[in-house]
Amino acid sequence: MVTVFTGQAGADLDQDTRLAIYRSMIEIRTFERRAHDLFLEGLVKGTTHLAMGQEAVAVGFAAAMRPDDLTFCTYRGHHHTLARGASMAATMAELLGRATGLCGGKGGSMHLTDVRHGLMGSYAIVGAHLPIAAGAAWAAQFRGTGQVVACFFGDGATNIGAFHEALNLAVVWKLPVVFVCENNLYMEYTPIQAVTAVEHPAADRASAYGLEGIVVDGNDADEVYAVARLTLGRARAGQGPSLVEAKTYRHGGHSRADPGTYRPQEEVEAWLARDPIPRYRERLLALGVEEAQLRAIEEEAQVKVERAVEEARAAPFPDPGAVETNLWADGGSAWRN
Amino acid sequence: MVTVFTGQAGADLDQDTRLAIYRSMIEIRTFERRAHDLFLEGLVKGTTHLAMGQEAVAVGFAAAMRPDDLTFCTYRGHHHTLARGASMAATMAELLGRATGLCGGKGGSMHLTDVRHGLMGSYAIVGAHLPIAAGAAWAAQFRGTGQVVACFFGDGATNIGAFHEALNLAVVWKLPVVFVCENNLYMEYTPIQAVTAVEHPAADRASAYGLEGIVVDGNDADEVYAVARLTLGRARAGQGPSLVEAKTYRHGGHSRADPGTYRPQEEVEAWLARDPIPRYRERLLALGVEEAQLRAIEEEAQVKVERAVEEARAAPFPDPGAVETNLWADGGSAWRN
Amino acid sequence: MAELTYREAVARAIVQEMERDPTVVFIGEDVAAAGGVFKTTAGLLERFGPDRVRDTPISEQAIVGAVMGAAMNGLRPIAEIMFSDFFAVCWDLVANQIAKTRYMTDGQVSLPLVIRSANGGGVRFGAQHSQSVEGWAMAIPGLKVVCPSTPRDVIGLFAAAVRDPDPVIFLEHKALYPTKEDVPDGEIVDALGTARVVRPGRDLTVVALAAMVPKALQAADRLEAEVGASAEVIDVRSLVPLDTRTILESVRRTSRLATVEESPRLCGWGAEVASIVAEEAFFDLDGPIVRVTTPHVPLPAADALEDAAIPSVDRIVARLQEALKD
Amino acid sequence: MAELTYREAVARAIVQEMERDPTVVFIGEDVAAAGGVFKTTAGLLERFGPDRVRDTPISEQAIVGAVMGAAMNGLRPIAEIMFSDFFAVCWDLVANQIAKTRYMTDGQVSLPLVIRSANGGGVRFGAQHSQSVEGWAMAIPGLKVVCPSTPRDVIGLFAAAVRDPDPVIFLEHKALYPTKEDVPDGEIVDALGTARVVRPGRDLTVVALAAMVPKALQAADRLEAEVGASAEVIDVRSLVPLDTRTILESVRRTSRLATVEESPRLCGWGAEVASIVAEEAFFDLDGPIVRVTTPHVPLPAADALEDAAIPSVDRIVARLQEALKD
Ligand SMILES: Cc1ncc(C[n+]2csc(CCOP(=O)(O)OP(=O)(O)O)c2C)c(N)n1
Ligand SMILES: Cc1ncc(C[n+]2csc(CCOP(=O)(O)OP(=O)(O)O)c2C)c(N)n1
Ligand SMILES: [Mg+2]
Ligand SMILES: [Mg+2]
Repeated sequence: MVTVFTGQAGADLDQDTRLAIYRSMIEIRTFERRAHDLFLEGLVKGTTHLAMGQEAVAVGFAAAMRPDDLTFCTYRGHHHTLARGASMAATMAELLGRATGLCGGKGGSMHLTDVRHGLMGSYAIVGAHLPIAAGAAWAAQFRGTGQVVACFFGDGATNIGAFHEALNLAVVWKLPVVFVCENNLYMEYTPIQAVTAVEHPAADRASAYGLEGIVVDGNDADEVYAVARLTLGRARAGQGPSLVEAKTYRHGGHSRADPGTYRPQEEVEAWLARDPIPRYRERLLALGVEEAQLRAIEEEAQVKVERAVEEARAAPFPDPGAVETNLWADGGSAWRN
Repeated sequence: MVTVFTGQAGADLDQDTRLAIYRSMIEIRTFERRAHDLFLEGLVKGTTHLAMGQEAVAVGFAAAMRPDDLTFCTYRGHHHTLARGASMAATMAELLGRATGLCGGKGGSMHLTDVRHGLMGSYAIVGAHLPIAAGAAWAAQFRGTGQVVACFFGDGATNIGAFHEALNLAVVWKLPVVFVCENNLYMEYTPIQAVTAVEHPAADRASAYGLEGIVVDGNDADEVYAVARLTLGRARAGQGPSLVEAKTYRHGGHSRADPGTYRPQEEVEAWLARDPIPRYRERLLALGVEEAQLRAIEEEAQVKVERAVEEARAAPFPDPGAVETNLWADGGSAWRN
Repeated sequence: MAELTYREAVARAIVQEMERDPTVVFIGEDVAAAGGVFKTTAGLLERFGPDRVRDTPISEQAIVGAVMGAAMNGLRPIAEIMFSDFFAVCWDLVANQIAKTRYMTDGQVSLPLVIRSANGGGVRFGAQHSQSVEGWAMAIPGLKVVCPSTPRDVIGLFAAAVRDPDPVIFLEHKALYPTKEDVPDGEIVDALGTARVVRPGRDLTVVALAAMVPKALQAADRLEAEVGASAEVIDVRSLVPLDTRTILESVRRTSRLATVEESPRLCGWGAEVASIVAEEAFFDLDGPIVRVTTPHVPLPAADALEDAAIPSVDRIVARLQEALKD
Repeated sequence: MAELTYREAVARAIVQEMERDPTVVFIGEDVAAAGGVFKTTAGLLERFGPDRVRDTPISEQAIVGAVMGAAMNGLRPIAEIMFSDFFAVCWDLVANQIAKTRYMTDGQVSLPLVIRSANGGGVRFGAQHSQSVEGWAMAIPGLKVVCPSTPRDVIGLFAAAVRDPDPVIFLEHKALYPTKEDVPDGEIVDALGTARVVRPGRDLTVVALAAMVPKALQAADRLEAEVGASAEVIDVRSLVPLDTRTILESVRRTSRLATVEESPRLCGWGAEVASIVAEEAFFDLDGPIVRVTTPHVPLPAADALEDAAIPSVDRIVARLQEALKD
């Protein structure tokens, strides 16, 4: 049994919050567009996983979180990283493998981390961070910090063992953690439907842990914000974990290498028509926000991203000696005397 | 949603089958009693996990299986091993670490295996054999052998990742496998309730895989036989896997080391009162079987077990050279030339 | 003869074995419809159909468990673990179940299966997608471990792995996928447990594996040019079984040994080779045994850092000269 | 001074650290109400309550993930993995997450945690409950690895592990649990990365770990009695960090090295030690480096077989004589 969540689109949302949400979504989208250009220029090496189309999930949650709340996400984590307030320049620098990157270039696109903003890591092994997020929530509970942990993962992660173990433990220990499945219908190239025993990969599993199955429109930032308020609030009130399935879609391929051709054209178009950003823009206009104000936000985002790109491109490459630093807390990596 | 199974106690059971079931349960019980004495004598080394009280699950299923069907079980596997027809002497010899043991002494009590009787292994890492059983079922499906795989595991195994992965794959591939949880209420010393998010550790998870939640009285061999007939039949007919939760109880501790004192006395007594063997005996008498016939079966079991013990005790210890045999198919263990 | 990439060689090897033996089946994540994330398995689904080539959920324990169970019941399955780092999520099935079952059952259960995976670094994928895990597998009794360095070896050693009655961990090096060589047409079958002398030499034996083989060869050429020392380079190819005969025979001639390993320093395969030589050819040795490895750290993502971590030709040349010390 | 078993030392060590630091918490399977399946944690629940001492489901990934996450958020957690063989079911969390996170985040995330586990064979538990996995952990950059051989070292090294700011894999040898020694009262804190010379000697350096230390000592005495050779025995204690200084200093004096390892042959910790000595002390060596290990097979269950597999004093003595060859 699954509850399709409709929080009558965040009735309690004031306009400043809505504008902040819009600004954040625009900044993320603009950032990722530029990041994509930079791959094509060969400036970003390795791989990267864009979240274009999924911004509303990250921004809706981030808007409802407390500064000291913690976020755990995946290799597809640019949106969460920026939504929680990480420096755009340092994030871009990490993609470009520069010394000024969030992780000094050691992490790369798949491992963006910014502890000062509660970003406890982007994890690149599917499912691994669910039990880790539960552990961070356990520490919050034990220490009485009032923090809540938000843990984001994909639909594909619902079929791996760590998902099962983490959900069960979180419920048994009544931990303040919200598990959020960004169901974008695909794993890498394979549809989640082709390899999953149930229709809703996350929500249909909730009852296996005594949880309510919640499905939310992940392309509506207000809906996401409302479900975030509800579930974060429950967790903070000591009512334990929640499992939320946010239906969304990635506009591009799985990763830089992937044109995404395995997806039916109609499907892609239908979802592009539900792009969370234009949708939100229309809603703001309908709510009486000035076109000019929105355009200003969009131009400011452009400028901010360009500055970040310039700063990142101007940044130095890491010193080769950095290879042997920060394995241990003493700053080094010695394994012998 | 959970269906408590009551197959009106195997209406279709003829008396010969019932007597065979009784004989098998008695033999297993007698065997394990003797095995326990032999530990106390220090003749069985290491550890062992008795199934006293859980015989009906193994025997009820074995009675409904085809000779070429496959069984996968755990370190608590004496009952399944004997129920499928493994040699009692060779089983006892394995416990005693003799050359004539089922595994030449290499496996021990936790790894009883007898491929000729479809016993594909006793697995001592919780949960590991569920995906393996699914794989054996996949081969049966692919080759069209008509075999069905029965995979037995404990309540504690329902909280480990491999359980989740195996169930999902088995359903997605519609594999001919029946997963049977022997819920004896405890893991080693910890009650399953204390660490599980739902009441029925297996049955309440069934819906997460689109399966029906089935609970059966694991202390009633006829009920088990009936559910085995049903689920094995479905699997053989190409209708895919089932998940069965058999409620039962181990009379002793978890393993040889454990007195089982953590269990409330009333609970133990209540379950001893539901001992599957006396219960079945009464049913047979009620169905008109002669007391003398039952006594004969019991005496024959005694004799058979004593012979097996004698044979095992007389058997030679393995040659130390066997340490380096049968790692590879060539019979040896060479890793270099 | 046709020029083939290492990447194309994988598909050709799988086709060769699936054509030959109808009990060979192949499963993994995105391997069927998508042809693999490294495009190593393109065309297999079309050719052999969904019964023999299957996409799986992201469930490595289920994937590896499935091939183990299938191997017990009459198939010769092949599993793909997309990146070798993911062996960690199914290590119990690999190290505790597959590796030990034949032994624990005293030979009752045969497990003719292959698990192939993309191993190694150099492509800026970061610490969780770049590991060299050959040492993890080599340390587990009951696993055979193969690491080809050329397209031709990919085919021949893969065929040998599929035909082997025991479980084989087949590690393709992802940085080698684009490399090419001319490969003869027709069936190619090689033998496990055989190293190859890829460059004869007199003064020093250099033992290398996978992506370190071409680097060791370049280093050997530079060594010859720069200091006039002649290095013999051996491609180990197979860690289990290990061709100690070829290695020992070479060291007895050259009296010196260096290993070139991509994996982090501690307990790498080269340590095992060094310890064998230090016992069995000790009195033939004229100088210290030198190991060139990645420092004992995870692999960083940034190209500037990854290039500084993995043994470079410069670093190999410098270290080989230390092996020439008297 | 009180006589303490290795088993009792574990509980005393945990109590010492939990008394000292209220952020130290402890979780595992059957560790609380039942006091542990090896009875190493008896009394902890009564003493520290259910918030600090917790039973878990059979979910090793959740256990290890939980301590990792807790360590990120202000606690100093201790996890028990009941048998070290079960590291295989949570290896991703240990090897890919815990070990790599500080490095991948360039030092942003600290993971002050300890995972303790019962390691090793000799108690007839068979292939899946008897492994020596110290080499698995040693091969992973980012893990510290400690293997005490005495009750006193259990306490001192455990305290050092809990106080260490980095993740430590603490491997107790299950065959040593019943062993006893007199241990001083009061706080005991030792240092990681320090080996100990447990028997001085002149002719040969013997490096051993955990349950192999007492066997190496017996073998050394017999060697002295039987062939008059004086072996120096070093208890390595800590594999990462590794006290190479103590080992190299000893080998430079004795000119010979043997390792005694319980783990199967390939890529054991002794191979690493041998390769270090074969490079850095090569010109001091007078004879072959000898490794005594379990053959490269899983451990069999039967006592007759297990005793033939694990290095025995007889086998050690015989092999040490090969190390004395000229
Ligand atoms: C354990 C593991 N298996 C496989 C992979 C390779 N992989 C990376 S992303 C991915 C698809 C994940 O799909 P999903 O969870 O839906 O997340 P999405 O990429 O759609 O955001 C896979 C299979 C991995 N990183 N970890
Ligand atoms: C992965 C793993 N974790 C822990 C153990 C140790 N262990 C052995 S049996 C057991 C309890 C299992 O309980 P359950 O599944 O209910 O089976 P039962 O013993 O009751 O038959 C545990 C924790 C193990 N063998 N494997
Ligand atoms: Mg997805
Ligand atoms: Mg149980």
